[in-house]
Amino acid sequence: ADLTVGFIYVGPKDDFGYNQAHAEGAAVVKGIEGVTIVEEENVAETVDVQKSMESMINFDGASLLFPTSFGYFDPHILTLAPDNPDVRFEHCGGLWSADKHPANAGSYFGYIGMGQFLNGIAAGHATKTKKIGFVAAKPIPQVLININSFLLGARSVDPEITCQVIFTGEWSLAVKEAEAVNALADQGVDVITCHVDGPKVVMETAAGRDAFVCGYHANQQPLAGDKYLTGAEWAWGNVYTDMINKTLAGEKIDNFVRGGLAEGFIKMSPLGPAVSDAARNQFEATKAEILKGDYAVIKGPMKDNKGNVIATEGQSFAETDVELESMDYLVEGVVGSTS
Amino acid sequence: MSVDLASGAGSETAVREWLEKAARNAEGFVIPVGALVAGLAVFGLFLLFLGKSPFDFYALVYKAGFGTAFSWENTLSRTAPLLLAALCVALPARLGLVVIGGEGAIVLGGVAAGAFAMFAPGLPGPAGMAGMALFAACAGGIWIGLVGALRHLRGVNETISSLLMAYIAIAIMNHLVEGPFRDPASLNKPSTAPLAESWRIGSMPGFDVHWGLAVGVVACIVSWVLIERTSWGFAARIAGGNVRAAQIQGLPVGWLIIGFTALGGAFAGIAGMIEVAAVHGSANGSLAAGYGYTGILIAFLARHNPLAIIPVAILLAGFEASSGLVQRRMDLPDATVLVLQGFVFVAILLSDALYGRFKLFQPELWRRA
Amino acid sequence: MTSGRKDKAAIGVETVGMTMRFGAFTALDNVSIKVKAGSFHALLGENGAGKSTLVKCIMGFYQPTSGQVMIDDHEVEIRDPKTAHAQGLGMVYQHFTLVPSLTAAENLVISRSDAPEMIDWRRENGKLESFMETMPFRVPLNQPVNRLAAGEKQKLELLKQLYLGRRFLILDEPTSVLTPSEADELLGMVRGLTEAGALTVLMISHKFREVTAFADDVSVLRRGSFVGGGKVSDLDHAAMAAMMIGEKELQKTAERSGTVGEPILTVDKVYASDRSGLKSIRIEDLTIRAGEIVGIAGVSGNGQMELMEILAGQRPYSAGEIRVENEPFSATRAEAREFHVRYLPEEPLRNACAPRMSVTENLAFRTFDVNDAGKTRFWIDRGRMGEAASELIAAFKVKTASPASPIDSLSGGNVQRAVLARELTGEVDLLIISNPCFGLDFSAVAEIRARIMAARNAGAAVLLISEDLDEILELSDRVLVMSEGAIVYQASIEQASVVDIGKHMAGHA
Amino acid sequence: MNETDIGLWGVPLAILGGAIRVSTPFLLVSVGECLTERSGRINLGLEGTLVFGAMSGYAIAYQTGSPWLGVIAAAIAGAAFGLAHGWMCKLPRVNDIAIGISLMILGMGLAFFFGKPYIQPVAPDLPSIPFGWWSDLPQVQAALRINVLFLLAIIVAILMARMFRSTRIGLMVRVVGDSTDAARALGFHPDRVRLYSTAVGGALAGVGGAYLSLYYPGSWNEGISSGQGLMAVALVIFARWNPVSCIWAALLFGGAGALGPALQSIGVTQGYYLFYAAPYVLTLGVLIATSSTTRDMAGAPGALSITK
Ligand SMILES: Nc1ncnc2c1ncn2[C@@H]1O[C@H](COP(=O)(O)OP(=O)(O)OP(=O)(O)O)[C@@H](O)[C@H]1O
Ligand SMILES: Nc1ncnc2c1ncn2[C@@H]1O[C@H](COP(=O)(O)OP(=O)(O)OP(=O)(O)O)[C@@H](O)[C@H]1O
Ligand SMILES: [Mg+2]
Ligand SMILES: [Mg+2]
Repeated sequence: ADLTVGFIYVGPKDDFGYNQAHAEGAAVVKGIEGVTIVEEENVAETVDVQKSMESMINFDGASLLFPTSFGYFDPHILTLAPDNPDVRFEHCGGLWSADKHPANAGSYFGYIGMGQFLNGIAAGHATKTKKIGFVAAKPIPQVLININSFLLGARSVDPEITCQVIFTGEWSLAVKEAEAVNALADQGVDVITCHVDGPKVVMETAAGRDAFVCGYHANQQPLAGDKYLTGAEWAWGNVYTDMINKTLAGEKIDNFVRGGLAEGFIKMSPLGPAVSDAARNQFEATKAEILKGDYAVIKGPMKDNKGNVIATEGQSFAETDVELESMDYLVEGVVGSTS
Repeated sequence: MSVDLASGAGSETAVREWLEKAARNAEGFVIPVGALVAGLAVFGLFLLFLGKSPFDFYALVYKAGFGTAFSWENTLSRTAPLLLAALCVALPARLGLVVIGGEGAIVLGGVAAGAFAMFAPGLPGPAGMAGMALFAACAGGIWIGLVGALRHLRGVNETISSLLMAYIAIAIMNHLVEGPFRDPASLNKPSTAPLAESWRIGSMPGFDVHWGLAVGVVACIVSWVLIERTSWGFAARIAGGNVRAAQIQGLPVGWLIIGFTALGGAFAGIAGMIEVAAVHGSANGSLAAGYGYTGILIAFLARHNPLAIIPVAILLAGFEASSGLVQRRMDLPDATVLVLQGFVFVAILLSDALYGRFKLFQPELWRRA
Repeated sequence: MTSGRKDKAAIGVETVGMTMRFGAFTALDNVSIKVKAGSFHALLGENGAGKSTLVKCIMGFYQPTSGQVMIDDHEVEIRDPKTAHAQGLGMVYQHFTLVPSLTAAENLVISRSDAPEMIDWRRENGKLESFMETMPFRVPLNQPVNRLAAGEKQKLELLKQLYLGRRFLILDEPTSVLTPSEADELLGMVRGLTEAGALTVLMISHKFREVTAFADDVSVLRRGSFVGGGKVSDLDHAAMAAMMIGEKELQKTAERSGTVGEPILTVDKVYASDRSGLKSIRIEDLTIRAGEIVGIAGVSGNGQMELMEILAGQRPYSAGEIRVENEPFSATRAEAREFHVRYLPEEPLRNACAPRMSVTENLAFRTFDVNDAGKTRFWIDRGRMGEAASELIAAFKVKTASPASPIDSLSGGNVQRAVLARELTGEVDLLIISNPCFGLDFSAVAEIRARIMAARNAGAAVLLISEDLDEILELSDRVLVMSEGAIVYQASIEQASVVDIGKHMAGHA
Repeated sequence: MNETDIGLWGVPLAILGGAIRVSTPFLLVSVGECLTERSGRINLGLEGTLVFGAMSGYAIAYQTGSPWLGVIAAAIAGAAFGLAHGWMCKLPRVNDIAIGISLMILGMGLAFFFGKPYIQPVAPDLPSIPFGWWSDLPQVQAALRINVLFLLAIIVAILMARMFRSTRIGLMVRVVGDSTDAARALGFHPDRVRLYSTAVGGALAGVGGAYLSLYYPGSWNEGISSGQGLMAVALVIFARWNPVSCIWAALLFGGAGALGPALQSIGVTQGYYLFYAAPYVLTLGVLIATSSTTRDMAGAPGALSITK
């Protein structure tokens, strides 16, 4: 049974970031016997993506689609799925729910907040000014969870640490990202990470300002050299291999797939030379904890940075908690606001 | 040029008249089409040079853009917003204004439609659609009308002000959909509240292209009639031809400028509303998809003739529709279609230089024949 | 200045069998004229006779279809204007060729073919000053040319040619924008240079008075052919006119008739600023009655253009009131239609036409939005537009290849006719005119003046702004002089004295 | 670590540093376009030229290991686009605005097409001069780490202003830009002058692109330009066709662009989209304040299609 699988990316496949992570995953599954991979990059979250998906279905006979950008889900996948019952739409990052969404659509995502937590630990040890920084695109849950995890990781080293966040407003905006890094560095921030589609500019600019960096999406060590502490990377190859093998075997893919470090959905970049032994020990120990599962970063007592209680004493939100996927706060210690 | 040859075949003068008329009309058709072919040929050489087969390439472009029913649906779906975006350039151009900020009107039109849905939910479908269209047209119309007003009242160059205002409009749109107008349920893609199903614009019967296409075509026809057949359009052409002459004729130049810019902006605003109601289902950042900028090119290629906008927009949309297949089948980057467009547009615009160069098209030749 | 002839002597120029075709149209047909070294030669001809074409061939702007230019009896090939300049040929054009945004000094320096790569302005200004010392008149050197009045620009054009050391100068209607005394001064000076043997002049002119007063010889073109010429002293005005127009009959200026009626236009204490924003326009009191022509004389650049713009609603004014037939008037289309107000601005192609629109469409500017009953209409009627245009083209003898041609392909005179045709049909109560005959030949001038007079006799109030004093004296019932943005002199035509007018125009009264 | 904590002072400093960092491409493009427009042409395609310059500069710098060769390559590529624009626009009836827009598409298309293999590699950066050596504050040092191209752009702008005033070539460009007929009457070749002016304008835009990819932000990707080329064309009108004013316009625009990130870095994050619109709002405001209907637009080249 031959299977044609389509991948659609919102930006270039080699952006050192979000799209590259997915494209690397697609490259892994290219080798599977009987599977044809078709790819399209730079597809906007408009009617474009609907037509790209239809085109893959009509012209290439694709029956499994991975439209990878957040914005592809609602309304684009939701428009097409009912009309193409024989095609499986697997979307990255969405919140598929059985009562609202078609059965031939599904969503998968990884608990990369854990990776940012580990980044935070490395950052907490590396910072001298006790100020770390985060360059973010937009204040959406997936970003907020990363920012919060990054700070909480650092605070697990030293509760004095604060994290300054700058929103650029766009997923890919090179000059503004560079300006954000410079503004952070001017404020004395000395460890920086980010959540934008292509972290290349942030990494290079931050390293140029002599700040340490933590990677995101993919391994950016070649961009920052010794300044690279570690990074939270996607490991989509595992996820895609699994889903495709299931399809080939005629099994059903779960509609709602989640996984973290333990499940091999995400991984950490190798620690850089600047990471101290103390940091390394705490990093590895925490990683081991996380690998056991059900690790909670948000746990009481905890307030957001406006003083509202987000978790009472004893309350904790494990990584698997779906509630986290609608996060709308920044925790205490993050300088910035969600709007 | 659908003249019945048979009826005049008997008399020689009829043939001559026909030839004369054909010659008069053919130039404006043959030259751009010839240029299109030339542009395609040049791009073919470019591909050959890169070791790719131009024949495969054009076969794919044809297949993906125009070859099947799905291809036409693909092309025409992309055409819809472009028609209205191009009018936002073509209408002010009749007054001699170069407005390049239609994108701003599109995004604000979309936001206005989304906002209307937020503030007046529960209206029946048709009323909802009409309300959204009205809001969107007002938002776009006021925005670009402001460009015209600044031009008229303060002498602010409309090209630069419209460009600046497009950036400002996008910032406002982002601010609103991620701030005050955000539906809290829209998690990772901040948007306004989703439209009720009855407010959504659906497909035309038997054809998976939404009604926005029909709206765009009608808007082009209405614009053409307005410019060519009404006294307002005539007055606008005078003002576009020479402001001083229009002023000395007592024509309300200011109102014409404001009116035509506002009308162009209203069309662009409706394009935004259609994107919301037919494609996205709510207003969000994806409204800034660059249709406004593509519209500039279309309007210039169509020489600001609203009817010519229709085929030009279809051609352009067809190219874009083929982008994916070309990427997948020929292992060419997605930018290939951008390069193709560049070559073709340059060729078509260059062909302006050829008008009047060919004896074949001079009616006198055929009169004497 | 690369020519071998380094001496400062005038040169003679001759055209031999010059023929120029534009497509099927023959603009020049085997024209041979001879301009002797050191002479002042006049070239006459009706509008479109081919004068400009001939001199453009001499200057290398056009390559003649056949024919030859001889300089001092040597054949020379003039490929482009540069070659002509190198031979010492220069031209002052009917339209200004100065660069508007450059200062006078910059215009002068850049026009030199040996302009230095690096310009040392201190040195150049010094040299320019000393050159100006030797000239009979001067212009401000450090003002951008677009701030200069038309008269000053024309002087600068001439100064430029002299500064460039030209020894054969073509003047294409050089005095159209000058006052008579300025013209006399200028031409007198030019004549002096020819008499001194330093300069040869070929002047295109429609003014017989100037030809008689200053020229030695004359050549006449008609429809592209040379039809005669000779020594000016041997020819009188009638003979020259006969050569120019052939058998045609001249339109006579109509007699004055009718009586002066009610005030039509009153301008009361209207103040505005001028185009540069530096000076102000102050019209204290201006009244024009039905059946009279009020002429406003003045050197250009003294606010006449702005007055026209104020009356036409193109320039806002800060105070005062304009009334027509005793109603407030703000020059809207509806008001202009109701009160039958018509405008004839100067340079009609620039001010009253849409150059790229067709003659038919331009002729319809005033009426496209009304139907036969005078009610406004929304839909335009292209059929009626075409018919009306054909009638007007025939009635006013507008020469055009086709009514569908763009109006900018017409000659200046025919554009003027087309605009007159548009504005003078129907009932006219108030006619506001500026320089209606600028650059037109005398038969066209006579025809246009007759039409203006006819409008007056039919009871129209006419405001005539003109830089041509002869025109004002010929047409007006009352003469006003404008200077420095205000009306400084007023007299009925019987009482007006040319001396007083001149003094007030010159600004020292 | 308090000695490096400058708190609120970070904002003006970030604006200063941002103005210098961000303004350079605006400055290079607008000074080049200033020359082009002064000659009577408008080249709206500079966005495409800029992007192609960024790509070609990056590619050559990567291939050769020398960022300077990259800058030269970008200049040559930009000049080629300028020549193409200039050559096409001299054909009769060809519209310079429309050609500009289609060349923008072509330039971006070619840059993306040939630029794919260079998104990943890391090319050497252009060097900068540490004018902040006198200060102990790393922030000041960073703000005053000034790239050579910025200085070059300032020098070019000043020289160009001088050229317009007191060289034959400068006057010739102004003549051609003011009145085609007058230029012909003076024996100049307007098309040729415009061709070269457009080529030089294109070359400067190409260098502006190289600044983006080789210095700041210093990498090549398809989103490297966020409309700098288009905005720079607008800034020329804003600067009233005066090269020296282009410097102020570009600095103002760049500085205003740094406001948003700087304010967020000190915790002012509410409504950040609106801060990001600051450069556009500011430019528009100044434009409205300085325009007038009754006065002529000072400095507008008479032969420029867009101001007619
Ligand atoms: N470039 C051209 N193309 C076509 N016809 C032309 C061109 N230039 C001149 N003509 C024709 O040649 C004829 C002579 O024109 P020319 O300008 O020489 O007249 P003129 O004697 O200078 O008239 P005027 O007194 O009005 O200045 C005109 O009738 C005109 O139609
Ligand atoms: N593009 C064109 N196509 C055809 N004919 C043209 C074109 N441009 C100019 N002409 C002709 O060239 C002639 C010269 O134009 P110009 O404006 O100098 O008129 P003119 O000779 O000065 O006539 P007038 O004295 O009536 O103003 C005109 O008669 C006009 O018909
Ligand atoms: Mg003439
Ligand atoms: Mg004339």
